[in-house]
Amino acid sequence: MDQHLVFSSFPILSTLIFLPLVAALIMLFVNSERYCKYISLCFTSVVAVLSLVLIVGFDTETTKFQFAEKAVWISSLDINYVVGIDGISILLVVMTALIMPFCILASWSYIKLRVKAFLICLMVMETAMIGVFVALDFILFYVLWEAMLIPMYLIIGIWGGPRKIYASVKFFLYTLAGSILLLVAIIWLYWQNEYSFFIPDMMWHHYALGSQILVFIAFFLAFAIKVPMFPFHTWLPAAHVEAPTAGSVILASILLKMGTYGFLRFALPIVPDATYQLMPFVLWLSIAGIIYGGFTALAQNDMKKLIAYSSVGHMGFVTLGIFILNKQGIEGAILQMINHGVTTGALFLCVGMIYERTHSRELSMAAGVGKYMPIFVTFLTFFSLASLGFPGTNSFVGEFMILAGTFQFDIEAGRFPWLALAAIPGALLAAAYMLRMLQRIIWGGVDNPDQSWIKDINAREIVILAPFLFFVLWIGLSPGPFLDLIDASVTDLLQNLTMHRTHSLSLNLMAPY
Amino acid sequence: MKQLIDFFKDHPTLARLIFFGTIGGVVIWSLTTDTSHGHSWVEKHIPAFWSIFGFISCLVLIFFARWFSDSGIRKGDDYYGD
Amino acid sequence: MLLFLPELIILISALILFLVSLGTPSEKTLRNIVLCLTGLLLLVTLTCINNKGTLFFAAYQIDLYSQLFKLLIAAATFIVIVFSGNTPGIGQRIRAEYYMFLFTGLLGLMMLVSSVELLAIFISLELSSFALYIMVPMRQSSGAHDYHLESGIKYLLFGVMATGFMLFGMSYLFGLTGSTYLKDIIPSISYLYNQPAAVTGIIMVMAGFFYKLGLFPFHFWVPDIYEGAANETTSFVAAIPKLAAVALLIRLLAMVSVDGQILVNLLLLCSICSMFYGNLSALAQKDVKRILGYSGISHAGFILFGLLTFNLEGYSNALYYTIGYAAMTLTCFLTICAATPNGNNLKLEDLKGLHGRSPLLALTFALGLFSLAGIPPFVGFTGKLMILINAFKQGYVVPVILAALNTAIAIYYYLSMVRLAYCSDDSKESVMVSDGWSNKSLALLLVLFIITMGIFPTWFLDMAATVIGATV
Amino acid sequence: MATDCFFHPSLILIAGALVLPLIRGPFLKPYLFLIPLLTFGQVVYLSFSPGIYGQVSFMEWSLTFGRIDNLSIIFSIIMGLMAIIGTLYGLHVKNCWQHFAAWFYVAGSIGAIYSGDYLSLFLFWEIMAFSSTFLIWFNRKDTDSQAAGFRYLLVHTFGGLLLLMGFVLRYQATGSIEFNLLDYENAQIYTWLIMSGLMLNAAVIPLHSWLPDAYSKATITGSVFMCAFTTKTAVYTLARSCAGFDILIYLGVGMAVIGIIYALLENDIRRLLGWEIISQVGYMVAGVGIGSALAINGAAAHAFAHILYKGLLFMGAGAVIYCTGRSKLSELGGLHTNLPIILVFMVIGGISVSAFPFFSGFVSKSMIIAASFKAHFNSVAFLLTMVSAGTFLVAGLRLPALIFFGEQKSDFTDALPESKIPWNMLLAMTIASLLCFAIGTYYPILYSLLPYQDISYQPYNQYHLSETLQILAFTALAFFLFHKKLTAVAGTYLDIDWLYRKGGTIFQWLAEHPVQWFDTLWGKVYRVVGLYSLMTTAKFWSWFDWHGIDGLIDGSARGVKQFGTVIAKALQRGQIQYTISFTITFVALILLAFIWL
Repeated sequence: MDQHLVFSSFPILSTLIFLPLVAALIMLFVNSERYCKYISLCFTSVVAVLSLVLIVGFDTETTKFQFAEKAVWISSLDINYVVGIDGISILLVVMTALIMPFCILASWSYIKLRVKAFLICLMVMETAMIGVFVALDFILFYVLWEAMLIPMYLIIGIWGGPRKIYASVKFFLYTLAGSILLLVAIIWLYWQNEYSFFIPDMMWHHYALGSQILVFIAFFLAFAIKVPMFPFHTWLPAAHVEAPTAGSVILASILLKMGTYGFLRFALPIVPDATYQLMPFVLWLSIAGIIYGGFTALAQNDMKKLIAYSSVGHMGFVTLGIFILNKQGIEGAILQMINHGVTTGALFLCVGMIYERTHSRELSMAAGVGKYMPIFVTFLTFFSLASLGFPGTNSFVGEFMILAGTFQFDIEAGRFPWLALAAIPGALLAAAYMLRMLQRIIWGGVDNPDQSWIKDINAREIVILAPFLFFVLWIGLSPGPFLDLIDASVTDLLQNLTMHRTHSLSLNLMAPY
Repeated sequence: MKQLIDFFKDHPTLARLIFFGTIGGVVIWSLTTDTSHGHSWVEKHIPAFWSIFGFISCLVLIFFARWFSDSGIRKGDDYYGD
Repeated sequence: MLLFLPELIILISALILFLVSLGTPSEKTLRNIVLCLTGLLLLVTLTCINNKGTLFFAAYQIDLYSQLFKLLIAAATFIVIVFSGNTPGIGQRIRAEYYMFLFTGLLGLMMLVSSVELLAIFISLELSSFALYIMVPMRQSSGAHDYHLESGIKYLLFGVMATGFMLFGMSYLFGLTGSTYLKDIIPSISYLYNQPAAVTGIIMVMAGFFYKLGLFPFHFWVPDIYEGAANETTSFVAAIPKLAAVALLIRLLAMVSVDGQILVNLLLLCSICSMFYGNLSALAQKDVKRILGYSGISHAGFILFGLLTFNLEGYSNALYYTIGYAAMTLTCFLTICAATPNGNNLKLEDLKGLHGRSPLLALTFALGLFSLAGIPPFVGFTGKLMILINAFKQGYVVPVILAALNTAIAIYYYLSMVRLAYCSDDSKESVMVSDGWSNKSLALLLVLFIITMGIFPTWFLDMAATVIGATV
Repeated sequence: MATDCFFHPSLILIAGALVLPLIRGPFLKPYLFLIPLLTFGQVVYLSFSPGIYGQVSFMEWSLTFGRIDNLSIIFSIIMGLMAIIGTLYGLHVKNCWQHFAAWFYVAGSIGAIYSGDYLSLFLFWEIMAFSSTFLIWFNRKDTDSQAAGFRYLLVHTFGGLLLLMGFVLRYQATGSIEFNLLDYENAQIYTWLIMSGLMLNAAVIPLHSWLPDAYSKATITGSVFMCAFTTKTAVYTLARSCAGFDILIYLGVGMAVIGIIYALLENDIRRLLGWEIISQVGYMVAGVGIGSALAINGAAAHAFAHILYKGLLFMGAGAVIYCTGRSKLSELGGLHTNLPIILVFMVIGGISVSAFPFFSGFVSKSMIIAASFKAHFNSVAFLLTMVSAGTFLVAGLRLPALIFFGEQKSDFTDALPESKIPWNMLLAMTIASLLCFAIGTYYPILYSLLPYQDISYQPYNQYHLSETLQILAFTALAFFLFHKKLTAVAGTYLDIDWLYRKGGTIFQWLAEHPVQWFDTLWGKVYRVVGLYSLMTTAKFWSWFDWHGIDGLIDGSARGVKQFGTVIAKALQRGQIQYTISFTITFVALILLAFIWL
């Protein structure tokens, strides 16, 4: 086990995981809602700052898991508390840590009822989310993966919109149903690997192709629902629309990434042959998702729904990038995961700000607020352009890398680049629905509702949005530093993938399962 | 200068005399020139070749230009409709 | 004498309560007496935990295994007594008698876990059953429903039928092996697997325990009795007899080894059917107790599934799961009892807005339900995980997948209860919730227990393994 | 004399131009004088130390901003000189933006001459095009100047695009952006593209017609700048990259002939001079086409001389227009009494261009003709000689005759007297005249600057003098005999620009009628088919999402629930007789299953 890990002298990952939990415990005994807000803000900020230590101390040369920690958990089953990060997870961990303080700030005045409980839910969420990205023991992963559902369920169910019950139950059932088979797959892998749940141990084994395909299907159901990939996406619009702003941001920015993270971390290394076998289906589903998401987003009048469907399209790009299995594609996909987190998170924050003022998410109600909210629409414009992949913004870099990778994939396979061409209408549709929304919000039509009473965003809200804009432009103009972090791990992943593919195919293609 | 021009204007015969005298002088001088430096056969063998050439050139240019102008190339002043 | 001390205490308690029932004790006096007696019982079982020995011509075995179960039974009873408060579901007049029968039933269950001989098993089982037959209809009639009498009859008839099966099976076993002692039966029966009579005998003996545990196909009484009996009685029935039944089932399953593949398959079928039956039927229910009844059926299926691996790990997992199940069920019933101070049944819509009326109870209820649903990091998840892992090791791939599917189905009705407790704000009639300090602290204790057991299962598993290893 | 520290003279002009708007009052004129002088000084200073300077690497390319060799030295010096004269001529102009544009224009020209690669060449090329456009636009007096400016800009943008395409293609093919002699033997499409781009600026036929059009519309001072820089810079670039391209000889001769024919007809002074530029540049282009050392020397020398005398002529013409407000020959005439000094300058310019002995044209033009004889292009030589006769006919005789002699065709009472002409204009013309004379007389000044120093050429020999004098004399004779044929007739003379001027109206008609119709139709189609169907498709998928996919999933969930209800209802009837019977049935089934299995 230890050959995969680089231990650190200070248990920084555990600190990141458990600090929010400590905050939640402290808040249990604090009665003042105001103090609760400050406590949670304070703790999440500390976590955010601490997460930057990971970036500073990250070794971009090694492909091992860094900042690792290990402790025995359930000895009889060899379940351990093992955590560590590599190039694939580091950006996600840092993004999670950085976004949380803004979620709390965004809820500062949005949440009026039972603030303390809300904040506790957020804290528990943070623990689980960071934990999912750093867990190296499959049971630990699964526990945190599922445990996340409860606070998220409560966030949507208690503080959500009018159809919150439907949305929250749907969210819960959908994602849980997806992951049930994941558990079976985990146990199967445990059984196959001499009773070890250690994730790196499970990778690059030459399981029989038939079993690999079954495991892949289990993985796929769990992760595709989480991503969400077409046609497993219908929980997303419901959940997004009803969730409070912070919930939407967490859903869009972090929870969706867990699906794609799962593909990268588990599906590719553990069942490489099945990945190669089933790759075409996943790719075409991704394409379908890109186009389908674009079309449905275009038809929405509810801003949150629009952004939710756009997420389906954007995440389609990410899965496309992952499953073309080349370097550009995967690096683009990882970058796009971050990009989507930043831009879509910011867009949800923007919609939340409108909602706080007009108490409606309808486009028609928000039509023409640009006149009264110039600062706000400036931000909104940037984020919308970023979302549609305008050159110079972060999504452009990611989508470009993915499309370039797709072209390369087609060309290397020696055929006409159908796949890449098929993805392009999605990019056009993205421009269509984003600009449609932007046009409505900024100018509206002739029959705009009277909005002269609306005030532009205040300093707190600017403080929330500005860092997002900073990252939009930073990644858009100079993605190099981000790519450096992930490069070694992705290269290693692909090397292993090609190496183990040839072996196992020749050995196991005929093996019965 | 003005006076000089007016003087010649008043004495056109004198002006003409000087003009043709100069031309005659140039032609006569040309007959004395060594044409062996000429580039082509015509220069070497036709006396006062460049005089003839110059005169014919001018005629060609002038009449071609006139013909060209009258052939329809000349349009009204506001042809392009200022 | 010391070996029999816990049972003796119960006997004495029952006598005391009989004497009390002759007078007209005040509500408070009676409650204090009962609390004292149960507390005493708990203490005594705790001190007797290391007793070892046999009684009644070796028909009654006292070892760590039995003492542990006795401790669990005593603890669960204590919890039920505490949270049932002044038992509003039972008429003031007959409350003392009710407690007397409760202790009698308890005596039967305590004896059951120690019995290693067929007749002793039969007697203790009947003792516990008869007490419960009487307890079920002892509900205070409130006019709104008269199910309690009907369900009492149902319980009785059903129990009699199950007992009939069991007696029949016992006679088979005795006929085949010539002994009523388990320690004699088990070695001799292993040569007789090809004889239908032996298998029939085993199955029929097990029927009695299936009945106690509420396993398919002896489960039909469960929802009706859960719904019909008083909340306190249901809490008792839901948790405590199951502990005893599992204890005996583990002893009995030693009769069935893996060699009896057909028998195993049949049991597996029962277990899977229980899960599906329980979970699917629960989807359609409106009464919380009834839902929990159905959920109990499916959980019983899970416990059996754990037992069917026939190894030490499987038994200890099943034991772990049973303890966890008892804790989770009690957590839920605590909420039910607290939320119905008038002793009525709890309808689903009564849960509306619970989080506003009593945040702590709502949280307890939600966590208990999530745990039952098998969401990490609670004991329900860990227990299921252990059982599934172990089953996988035995190669039960398809049953594992079916069990996993069941988890997904079950989520819905658990979640719908949480949903009502949390997500609906409007509660038309707000029933008062009695959350005194005892309930609050008990709730916290149970939640902590569920979480601790879920996150740190090692100690519990080791203990279960040690205990069972010493016996089987 | 090493110049380790290369300072680009264009930077002086650009910096000077940028500071210019801040300069006010009494400092303005000295400043206007100082900057071109500094530039010229820097150019001369650099010419002492040829070499490659100012190499900058930009992305993957290495740019060269300072290639100083024999060819670029002569051109840069005359550009610097002309900058001084031109600025001096325009010193009285109040609008500082004119100077601003002019200086940028000159900076572009010098920059282009110094560039050693296509990328920086293109940069300066475009600076020239854009800044010179402003010199046309600043002419507020002529209403057509705006349109002319746009035409000029469009044509030059087109030329720039040709050049850009050319060198990009060349970069793709060869991987080099070096600006050097192109390979004529293996000419590729990019060779022709580059050549066409350069030719457009040199006003080579058929890409010439922008020149008379634009130069006649520019401001008075602007046209003085324009006549010098664009075409001569282009000649330099052609000499650099297309020397020895045969096709240029024929194009050059064609330019010379057509230019002079139009000049013979033209009515507008500056258009006439513009046509004459085309004619004269034709010599240079032909020289470049011949490509021999003598021919290149000739082209360079002629460019040098040409800038001066043509500048002088434009300055003179500008002075006439300045005073009279008229630019049509048909409206002028008999001005020798009003503007005698201008007459002198114009005549000096005219006889310079006509290659009178002792004037600058004589020492430069003959070099090209001699080169063509030497290269055995005899017909070329004869045609060029013929054009030289025509040049005298036009610039030496027709132009002065029609402006200064004959009848006064208009009333000039409102015209400014000569004394009102600003001193700086006169000074500039004086300097230019003196230089014309100086070069013609002390020709070694010019010859020492020529690119190929090992070629000796002696213009002043008896034969050449006699030849020139004969031609001039008989040209004068012909003019004397046929001057009636050369009177100015008011009118517009059609040219290639008809294609895009008249063609423009056709295009506009096309745009207004069929295209607009199509556009409207397309708009409708877009709205109906595109937008409507797009939104309908979108709405359909949205509907499908809720009712199809979501319905399926919710439906399956509901189905499971329904199934549960059925089970509960069927089996869990709550009646003891049924339940017991069910139990027994199940037990029996299990036992039977066991027995049968």
